[in-house]
Formats: sequence, C-alpha cells, structure tokens
Amino acid sequence: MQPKELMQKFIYTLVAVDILIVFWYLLSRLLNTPALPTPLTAFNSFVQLVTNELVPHVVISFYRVAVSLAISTVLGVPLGLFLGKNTRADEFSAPLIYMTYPIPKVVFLPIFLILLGIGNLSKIVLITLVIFYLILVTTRDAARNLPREYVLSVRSLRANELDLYRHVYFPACLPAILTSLRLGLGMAMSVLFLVETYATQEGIGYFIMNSWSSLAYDKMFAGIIAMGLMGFLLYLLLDACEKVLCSWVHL
Amino acid sequence: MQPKELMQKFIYTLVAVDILIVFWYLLSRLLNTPALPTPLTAFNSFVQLVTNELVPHVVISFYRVAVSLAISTVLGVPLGLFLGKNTRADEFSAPLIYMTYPIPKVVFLPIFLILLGIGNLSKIVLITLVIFYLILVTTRDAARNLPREYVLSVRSLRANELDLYRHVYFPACLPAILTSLRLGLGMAMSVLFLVETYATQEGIGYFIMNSWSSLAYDKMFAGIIAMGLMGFLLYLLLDACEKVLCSWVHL
Amino acid sequence: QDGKENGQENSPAKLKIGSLTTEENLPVLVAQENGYFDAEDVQVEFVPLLSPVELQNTFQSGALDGMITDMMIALMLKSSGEELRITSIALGSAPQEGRFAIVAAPKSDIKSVQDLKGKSIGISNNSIIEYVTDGILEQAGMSPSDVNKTTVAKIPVRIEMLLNNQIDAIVVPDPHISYAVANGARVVADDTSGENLSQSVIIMTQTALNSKNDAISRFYNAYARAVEEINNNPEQYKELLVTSINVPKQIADSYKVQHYPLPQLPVEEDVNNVITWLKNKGLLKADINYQDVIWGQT
Amino acid sequence: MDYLSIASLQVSYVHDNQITPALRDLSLSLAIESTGVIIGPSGCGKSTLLGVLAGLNQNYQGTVRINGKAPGECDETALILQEYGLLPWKTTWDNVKLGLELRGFSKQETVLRTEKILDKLGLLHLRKRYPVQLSGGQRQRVAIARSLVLEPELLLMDEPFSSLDALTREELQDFLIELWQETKLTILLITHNIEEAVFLGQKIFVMSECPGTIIKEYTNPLAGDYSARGKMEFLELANSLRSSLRGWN
Amino acid sequence: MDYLSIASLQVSYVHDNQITPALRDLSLSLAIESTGVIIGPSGCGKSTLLGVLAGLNQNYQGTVRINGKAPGECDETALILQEYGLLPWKTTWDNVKLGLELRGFSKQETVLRTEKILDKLGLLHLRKRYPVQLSGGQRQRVAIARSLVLEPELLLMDEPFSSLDALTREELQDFLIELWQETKLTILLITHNIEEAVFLGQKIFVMSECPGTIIKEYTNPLAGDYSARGKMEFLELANSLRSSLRGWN
Ligand SMILES: Nc1ncnc2c1ncn2[C@@H]1O[C@H](COP(=O)(O)OP(=O)(O)OP(=O)(O)O)[C@@H](O)[C@H]1O
Ligand SMILES: Nc1ncnc2c1ncn2[C@@H]1O[C@H](COP(=O)(O)OP(=O)(O)OP(=O)(O)O)[C@@H](O)[C@H]1O
Ligand SMILES: [Mg+2]
Ligand SMILES: [Mg+2]
Repeated sequence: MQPKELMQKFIYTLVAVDILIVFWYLLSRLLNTPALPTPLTAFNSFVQLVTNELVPHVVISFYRVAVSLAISTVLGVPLGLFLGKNTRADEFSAPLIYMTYPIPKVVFLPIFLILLGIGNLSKIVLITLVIFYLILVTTRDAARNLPREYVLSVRSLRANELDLYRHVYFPACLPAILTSLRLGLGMAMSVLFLVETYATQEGIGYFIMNSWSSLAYDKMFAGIIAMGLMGFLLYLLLDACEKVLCSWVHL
Repeated sequence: MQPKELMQKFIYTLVAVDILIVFWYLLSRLLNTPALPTPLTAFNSFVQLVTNELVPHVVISFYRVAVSLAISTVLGVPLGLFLGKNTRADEFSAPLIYMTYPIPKVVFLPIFLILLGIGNLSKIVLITLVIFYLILVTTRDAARNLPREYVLSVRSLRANELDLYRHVYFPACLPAILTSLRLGLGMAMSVLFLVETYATQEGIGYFIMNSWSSLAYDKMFAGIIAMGLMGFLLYLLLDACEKVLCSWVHL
Repeated sequence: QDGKENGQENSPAKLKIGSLTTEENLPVLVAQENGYFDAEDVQVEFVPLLSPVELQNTFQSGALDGMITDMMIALMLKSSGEELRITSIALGSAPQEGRFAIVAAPKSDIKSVQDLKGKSIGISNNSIIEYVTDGILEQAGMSPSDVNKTTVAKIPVRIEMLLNNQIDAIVVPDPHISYAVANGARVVADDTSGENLSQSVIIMTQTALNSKNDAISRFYNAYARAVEEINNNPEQYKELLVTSINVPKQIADSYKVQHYPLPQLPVEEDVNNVITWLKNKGLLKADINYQDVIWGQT
Repeated sequence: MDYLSIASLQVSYVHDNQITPALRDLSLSLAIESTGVIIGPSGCGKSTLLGVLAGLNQNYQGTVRINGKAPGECDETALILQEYGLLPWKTTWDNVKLGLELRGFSKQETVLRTEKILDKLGLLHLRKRYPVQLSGGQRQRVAIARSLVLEPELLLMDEPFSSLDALTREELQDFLIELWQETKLTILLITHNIEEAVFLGQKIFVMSECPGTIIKEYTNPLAGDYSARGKMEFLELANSLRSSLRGWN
Repeated sequence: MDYLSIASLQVSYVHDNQITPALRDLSLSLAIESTGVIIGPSGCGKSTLLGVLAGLNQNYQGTVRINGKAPGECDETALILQEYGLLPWKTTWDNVKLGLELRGFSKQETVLRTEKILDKLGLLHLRKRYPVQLSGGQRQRVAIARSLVLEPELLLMDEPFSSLDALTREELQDFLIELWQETKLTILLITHNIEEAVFLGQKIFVMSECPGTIIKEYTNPLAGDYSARGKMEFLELANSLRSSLRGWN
C-alpha cells in the first residue's frame, strides 16, 4: 500500500473513533447512569489498567480465539469445499447441519466439561464448534455457487480432484472464507463471555464479566475498549490477508 | 421440485436423524450422567410437553427471531449493498464496523434495558443488533467482490443508482444474503439464551435455561429437540426461498 | 421511568419486584396466590430473571421498584450510587434460614473443612457464595487463600462438574445442596450453625419509597400474612414451591419447606460484616454504613 | 456538424503504481447518421475507446463530445460489450427488456418491442432461458438484441458478430444496415473482419498497435450497398485495408 | 485406424423436466494425426460436441472413442473453451503453466515451455497481468497458449481465433499448422470462418441446425498449404461450403 492510502486509512480510523466517542459521551450524558460511564472515565481506567491487568487478560483471550479460529478454519474450509463440490454428500449432510447448527452450543457445556475437563481444552473446543459451523456453511455455499465454467476449464486440463480444490475451489471461495473469518472472529469473542465464566480467572471475557458483576462499570468499559481494540487489530490482520491473497478481486 | 427429489430429501433427513440419535445414544451411554439423558427419555418428555408447554414457548421465540431477522435484513441488506458499492463510504465506515462488531452485544444489555425497557422491544433490538452485523458484513463483502462487468453492462443501459441496486447488486448478492440469513438464524437462536433470561417466562430459551437451572435435564433436552426442529423448519424455508429466488445459480 | 404513576391516586398502586427463581420468592407467591395483595389493595408484578447480572441491570435500568437479592449486591449497588434501601430480610434472620453449603465431590475424600486445604472449590465470585465460603472457612480456622477458588458462574455447570469429579468441592444454596447430595455428593460444612452468614434481602428504590410509601407498607402487610401462613402450613405450599422455583424433581418429594422470617430489617452487625468483607475485596466504590442502606433510618 | 468528435484522447490503466497506456493522442470524428468502423490489432485499445464513449470510463484526458455533450451525460447511447455482459440472473426476455424498463417505457410498448427484436434475431423460442443455457452465438445475439431494442441515437458495438456463423453474421449485417436506413442512428462498430468493415463503415478507422491511435482513415462510399459485396472496388478497398493493417504490424 | 470415432451420438440438456435436444444421431470419425474442422449455424451443438469429447459431459448416448478409449479416460486431450475459462485469480503466466503443473512436469521444463509459448503468441510482456487486465483478444490467446503448451495428442478448439484481428488470426493459423506438422497431433476445431475451415481442415464437417448432426463431410487436400489461399480450388471449396451451409438455413 502507498503511504498516501495508509495515511487516509489512518484518518478515517481517527474520525470513526471520534464519532464513536462523541456518540458514547452524549449517550452517557443522556442516560446519566453508572451503567454507562463517560468515555473519559473509561479511558482513564483503561490507561490505568492496561499494562498490569488488561494485557495478560487480552493475551490469553487472544490465544483462545486464535487457536479456535485456526482449528475451525482447518476443519471447516476443506469440509465446506468438499460439500459444496459434491452435491450428493451435501444433500446428505445438509439436514444434519441444519438440525444441529441452530442449537446453541451453550447447552452442550456440561457435556463438554465432562468429556474435556474444565481447562483450556473445553473452552477452545466450544469456541471452535461455534465458528466451525459459520465457516463451514459460508464456504459450502460459496463453493456451491461457483461458476461452472472455471471447473470445466480446469478439468479439461485433466486436473484431478485435489487439483480442482487447490486451483479452483479454494481460490474462488477465498473471499467468502475471509468474510466468514471476519464474522467468526466477532462470534468467537462473544463466546468468550460464556467460556471464560468457568474455571478461569484470566481472559478479557472473565475480566469484563467480573467487573460487571461487581458493578465496576469503569473497569468493565476499560475491558470493552480493550476488546474493541483487540478485534480491530485482528480485523486489520484479516484485511491485510485479503489484500494479499485476493488481490485479483479488486483490479 | 419433483416428487422423486422430495422423497430423496426426506430419506436423507431420516438417515441424518437416525445418525444423530445413534450418536446421542452412544454418548449418553458412555457418559452416563443426568446431564445427557438418553434420546428415549428426551423424546418421551418432548412428546409429553410438546402440545401444552413447548408450543407456546416455541411460538413466542419464533416471533422474536423472525421479527429480528426481518428487521436486520431490511436494515442490513441495503446498507451492505451501499457500502459494497461505494468504496468511499466503505472505507469510512469500515473502522466503525470493525471496532464495534467484535464487542459482544451482551455488554450493552444494561444500556438497552434503560433505553428500551425490559419488554419484548429490548429483546428484539438485541437480537437484531447481533444479526444485523452478520448480514451487513456478508452483504457488503459480496457486493464488493461483484464482477465489474455486470455493473458496466447495466450502467451502459443508462441505469441510475437505484436501478443498479435493483437489477445488479441485489440479485448478484442474493445467494450471499441467503447464506447470511442461514447463519443469522442460528445466531439469533443462540442469543435467545441471553434475552430470554430476563423479564419473561416465555420462549424456548427461557424454557431451556429454566429447566437447566432446575437440573431437569429431560425437559431441557425436550426443549433442545424443539429448538432443533424449529431451526430445521426455518432452514427449510430459507432453502425453499433460495430455490425460488436463485434458480439461476444451479442451472 | 420513575414516578409515572402516582401511587396515591392510581389505585391499586403497582409494585414491580424482580427476583431470581429462588426459595425467597415463596411468600410473595403465596400472597399473590391467596389474594393477600388484592386484599391490601396493592398490585404486585413479579419479574422473573434467570441470572444475577441481569437482575442487577434490570434494577439499575429503573424498570423495577424493588428486588429480592442478596446483601452483597444490595450494598454494592448502593455504593455505586444507586438510590435504594434495604427494606427487609427475605431469608436469613437466623443461620438456619437460607442454607448454603460446601459440598464435596462423590469420589473425593474430603470429610471436613480442613481437608479442603489446597483443593479446588467451585464458586461464583464477588457474590454471597464467595462470602459464605470465606465465612465458613474462617469459622473453621482456615484462611480463604488456603483453598483454590475456581470461578464457575452457572450453578448447573458447577453441580455437573462436581458430580463428575472435575472439581473437588463446590458451594451452592438449597435446593441444589439436596440435589447434589441425592446424587452422591457430601456436605462438608454449611452455614446453618455458627455465625449468621447468608442473608437475602428485599430492596426498594428510593423513588419507590418516596412515591409509593403507602403501597410498600401494604405490600409488607400482605407479605407478613403470607409468611405466617407458610410457617403454619409448610406442607400445603410445597407444591407451589416445587413448581414455581424449580426444585429438581428428583428431590421434590423429600424436600422441606423451610421457615420464613417475618418482615424485619437486618441487624447492624450482619450488615457491617458484609461491608467489611466487600471493602477488603475492593468492591465498594464509596464508603457506606448501616444507616445509609436501611429503610426508615436517617 | 460532427455528431461524435474526439480530440487527442489519452487513456491509461493505473494499478499499483503501474501505468499501462492504452490510447494516445487519438482523434476521430463521425457525422450524424453515419456509420464508422474501427479496425486494429488485438489489444490496441478499441474496447477502451468504446468504454470512454459509453461513459463507463471517466478517467481520460482530451476532449470527447457526443452531440456536444460529454459521454456521461449523453442519454441516447447503447453499447454492446465484447463480453456481452448479460446478467446471469435474468432470462433472455428479461435481459433484453431491461434497457426499455430502465428508460421508463410502458409495459405494453416494452413487450411489443422485445418480442419484435427477439423474433428478428431468431431468439424468441429461447426467451425463457438463462444465459448459461445458451450457446455462445445465442448469447451474443441476446446482447445485440438488448442494445438494438433501445433504438438509440448512437450505437456502439464491440465485435458484435464475432461468434456468429457466416450466414447469421451476414443476415445481421443486413439487418443493421436496414435499421440504420430506417431510423438514421449513428453507429460506431469494432470488428476484426475486413469485409465487414468495408460493408458497414462509411468511415473506416485503422488503429495502430498499443497504445492505440488512428493511423489511417478511409471514406467508403460502398457502405451499405448490398450489391457491392462482389464488386471490384469492394475488393480493392478490402485489400488496401489489409495492407495498411499489415504495414504497421 | 480412426483416432477419433463417434457413432450415433445423442445429447440433450435436461432441466426441470424440460428436455432440450442438442445433438442427434451424430457420427464422425477422424484419422490419427489429421485435422478436422466443424462448421455449422449458431446454436447447433458444436460446443456440446466438444464438451463430450473433452470428457466434461458424461451424459450422452451413443459411442465415443478416442484412440479406443472413452473420453473421460483419455489423458492426452487439450481443450480451448469458447469462453476461454481463464481463472481470474491467476496471472497469465500461472494460467498458462497450470496444465503443465497438473501433469507433473518438472519446474524447469514448465518455465521453459511456458516462456516459449507466451513468446510465440506475443504475450510475454503480459505475463504478470490478471485476465481482467487483458483485452479480449489477449485473453483468447492466453487460452490458446494454455492448451498448446501441453503438446497434447488431441487438440479440441472451440472458435479459438474469433476475437483476433485478421493478421494475428492468420499468424496463429500458420503457427497451428506448423505445430501440427512438427508434432503430428490430431486437431478438431470449430470455426465460423469458411476460409479458416478450408485452410485448416483436412476434413470439414458441416452441421445442421439444432439439434445438430453432420449433414456434409468434405475431404480437403488443400489444408495446410500456405500457397493454396489464393488458388481457384480454394475459392471453389469455400463457395461449395458456403452454399451447403446456406442450403440448410
Ligand atoms: N484493467 C486493465 N489494466 C491494465 N491494462 C489493461 C486493462 N484493460 C486493458 N488493458 C490493456 O490495454 C490495452 C487495450 O485494451 P483493449 O481492451 O482496449 O484492447 P482491444 O483493442 O479491445 O483489443 P481486442 O481486440 O483484443 O479486444 C491492452 O493492451 C490491454 O492489455
Ligand atoms: N445448459 C443448457 N441448457 C439447455 N440448453 C442448452 C444448454 N446449453 C446449450 N443449450 C442449447 O443447446 C444447443 C447447442 O448449444 P451449443 O453451445 O453446443 O451450440 P454451438 O453450436 O456451440 O453454438 P455457437 O456457435 O453459438 O457457440 C443450443 O441451441 C443451446 O441453446
Ligand atoms: Mg476489445
Ligand atoms: Mg459454441
């Protein structure tokens, strides 16, 4: 990217932040409740907490989210491509997906705890399960709707199945996969609030819920700011990935 | 659809259900815990509860989910198309979206309660907010990646902006929008667990959480079955929509 | 949101009371069922909530006139600037009321409180559960830091973890104690003897106290009548208790309706103990004292 | 007066700091109600030029005037893209009537005109098919129908008959000439077929290699004359065209 | 022995209970190391036929044998699709080398061959561009390069030169003949250009309207003879072809 573009992006971000803060300020003034501190209070508390308290929480949450995203990508993308490509397998699996997907995974928490213990494993598996479906369904739908012309042309070069995945299905679905990762990221972060309420005292989800239940709204909003920043950085990362991997889309 | 296809679909669904049940049975046998009753217990309790208890809960939840889906579609799709089409607006709004999306909407519950009360309104707004982002991001990304050739060809027919949305952007993004609705549906149902835990005694989310907190796992799983069925039916509906609206994709 | 209805003129005056589905609700439910509120010409809307955080938020949103909650939350809300008063004890006028217990996993060899040293205990933090845990440990001559407190916010999850021996012990209230015991777990210690630890209270917003003072008095008249009725015929109201607050059905038959206290204010010592505990944990925003939070004191 | 006039047009494609010049210093003019044909080597910038004229590419230097107006403001242009640009989600019928709909024709008029043009191009029996269900030549004809149905003042065509068999091609050339004689529209057409150029173009513009500019301009009195196809002058002009293309290759 | 033999081939497109017959009772054979050209009206089923031969459409009735094998099993075929089928996410270079990569050529060999063919087709300076950054004719040449680089036994081409200017077209025709003389591959080509058919096809097959079948077959000794282009026989054959196409129109 050129420095000019970067500069512009930075300015846009600044403006966006300003708008958010003004809106927040007005709302907090309007409501006048401890449940919504002013931006100043929150930023003060953010600055105070950031180095010694918030960073470790963010790091552990980041780890949980990143590992889950990685696992569900590794599992969901190939399976999604496979189902999108093979109508038969898709027709067969669709009812399975459709029946299990809408059931919120929270209810399986006790089962997971029994099977996987109360450590990081069950937390990561639970987050993974939630985003897995998202990535699976998005990838599958994208692969399903792939223009047939590309498949035909590469098949006429005598590509085998694996080649087709590599040279056609995967690159063609990559933009959709990146979209699903963006969405999955947000979803993973909201699942943090579920998985970080048991057997842990670490993680930004725990931090926020804990501040919340102890009515420390300034701390809670410091946590929310940290969460927003963490999400924003991860998004920038995904955007950069898209710029590099899908350069052909934006010609 | 031909009767043969319908028949086949039906058989696939049956097989899928069987697989699920066998898996469930084995797992419940393996774990041997009240937290996972056998399918038989759950179905028994489902049959007992279905008419007098479950149906009203499902109906009210269905109402909440459907209204939220409708609102977020009506808001998210046009905005998504707009942002996907207008690079400038997109670049400007992207940081806003990226910073607010990853913040789980749960944390806004106190604010919503103050602003919107504890009735259905705040529940529906909260669900809507969650799926709104999903639909927005998916639609925007799909509109962004639209092959320019279509836009050029319709613009050369002197289409104005509105025409472009109607004849190009909307139909081209429809498959992606339907994918996001499918995903949004699942997400909406998981938010039910949050919004139906306050100030209501109705809704399948309440029913499940309430059964859970009283450790009535058979009732809880009857609720889960109902939820799975409800999701499945809504999915079938979306699938039928896709068949009708996107017939051109599967030629 | 407040004071829209002028309690005096709009009759009958309406009170919105929020609560979790716990045993504390029984007197209100009985008063409603038996028409005591109608007789007192006060209308009570009971708002059910499934988790403490949402109860707090609903209260803070101004949608409620009052709620049944534990003392910690009442005091924390007060110190965070919420205008409220504790108007009565709901349960816990005596140690026997409102039982909390440390329950050990079926396969663990924990027999006494001392055996808990270094063991993991599932609790929810910054709550009455943690307060009671600390209290029980201290009464047994241990320090709260001797055990490994593990946060598990959801009670069902806590119980399931215990029954599957994923955790050594947990702290829960009744009826979950009975459930866990019925499934092989063992009570290590509870708060029914010794110092009075667990107290749940009914709090009202200052606004409601100002504008609906009269209705609140009549609410308590009906409440007192219901308490007497329950304490006289406990068996008669078991059914109501079991269905409306979800006593696990495995233990419903053997479950006993407990003794409820008449409306009364908590004593200063109990309140101060909690304040001290909260202060030590850094959970109080501003200093508060007994007079600030108790109804009718100035 | 010239209906279409282009003076020192310059167009470049820019991407990631890389500049690809496509047209340089191109000037061209076409009288009203006349036909012009552009011919030139592959990749010389013909489609780029048409894109500018159709108002699709606003990123050019130089003057472009259609009936005195800038390309973006001119409402009476129809364009046939080299890649057809049919919408895959619309049937033949809907694709063809789209332009009429967009210009606010009445329903009745739309149906009438659409039916007529589809019939003329032998596509009526395909009206319910989607583009992917058509053969290459059929798609191309749908694209032609979509433009012709508008009866525009200026018709821009980018290799419109390239995928058609010789006979259909000749039929459509004849049809185009007929239409031109009837409605007196102005036509600018790109082709690689030298005979087609000579048959259709009152003016024939020969372009250089990329970056393209006009290197030769023929005035051709034979255009639109059915009987001319076999004549000596016809073949002569075709040969001259061929050699002027070759000379720059 | 015939390298390619088709007997009573029948193909229909089925969608939603609607059956569109595309080919009926088509028989055709082509000797090894010879060239065949198919010519026929738009929409008669030419591309459908090529799809079957390339093994892309398994849904046919009748016998199709390539070197004795069914089309799906034959590994030595290359196809140029009418719509090119270039992958938008690969550059010119990557698109062209794809076939070689898939067939497991060594890296060195791949680079060498790709470079050679791109140079031959005048595309080397475009090797880093993506398909959308190319002109129509350049895209078509990339598609041709992608097939030719494989040096297949059987080369199936669907209107491969339709978007090219006359000169480039002739150059590529010459190059194709050269290649054929060198490597002795078998070529089946679809075209709408009668001169091209006569120049390239040792056998020329004329197809009927849809549903298509072969209605006439010419054996053409002039094919590949550079000097023949002006000759009397050449023009005669072209005329005969033209009238046999017209007769069925
Ligand atoms: N998006 C793009 N980015 C960079 N270069 C481009 C782009 N589009 C076209 N070009 C280049 O600009 C030149 C002109 O392209 P154009 O499509 O106008 O050619 P053309 O004359 O229509 O050729 P053809 O007869 O092959 O269709 C070509 O050399 C092409 O490679
Ligand atoms: N997917 C499809 N569904 C239904 N009909 C189809 C489909 N594809 C092609 N057809 C029809 O089958 C016939 C043969 O098509 P094909 O593409 O083989 O024609 P073609 O000879 O290649 O024509 P052209 O010269 O125009 O490319 C045409 O009439 C076409 O309309
Ligand atoms: Mg072009
Ligand atoms: Mg074809």
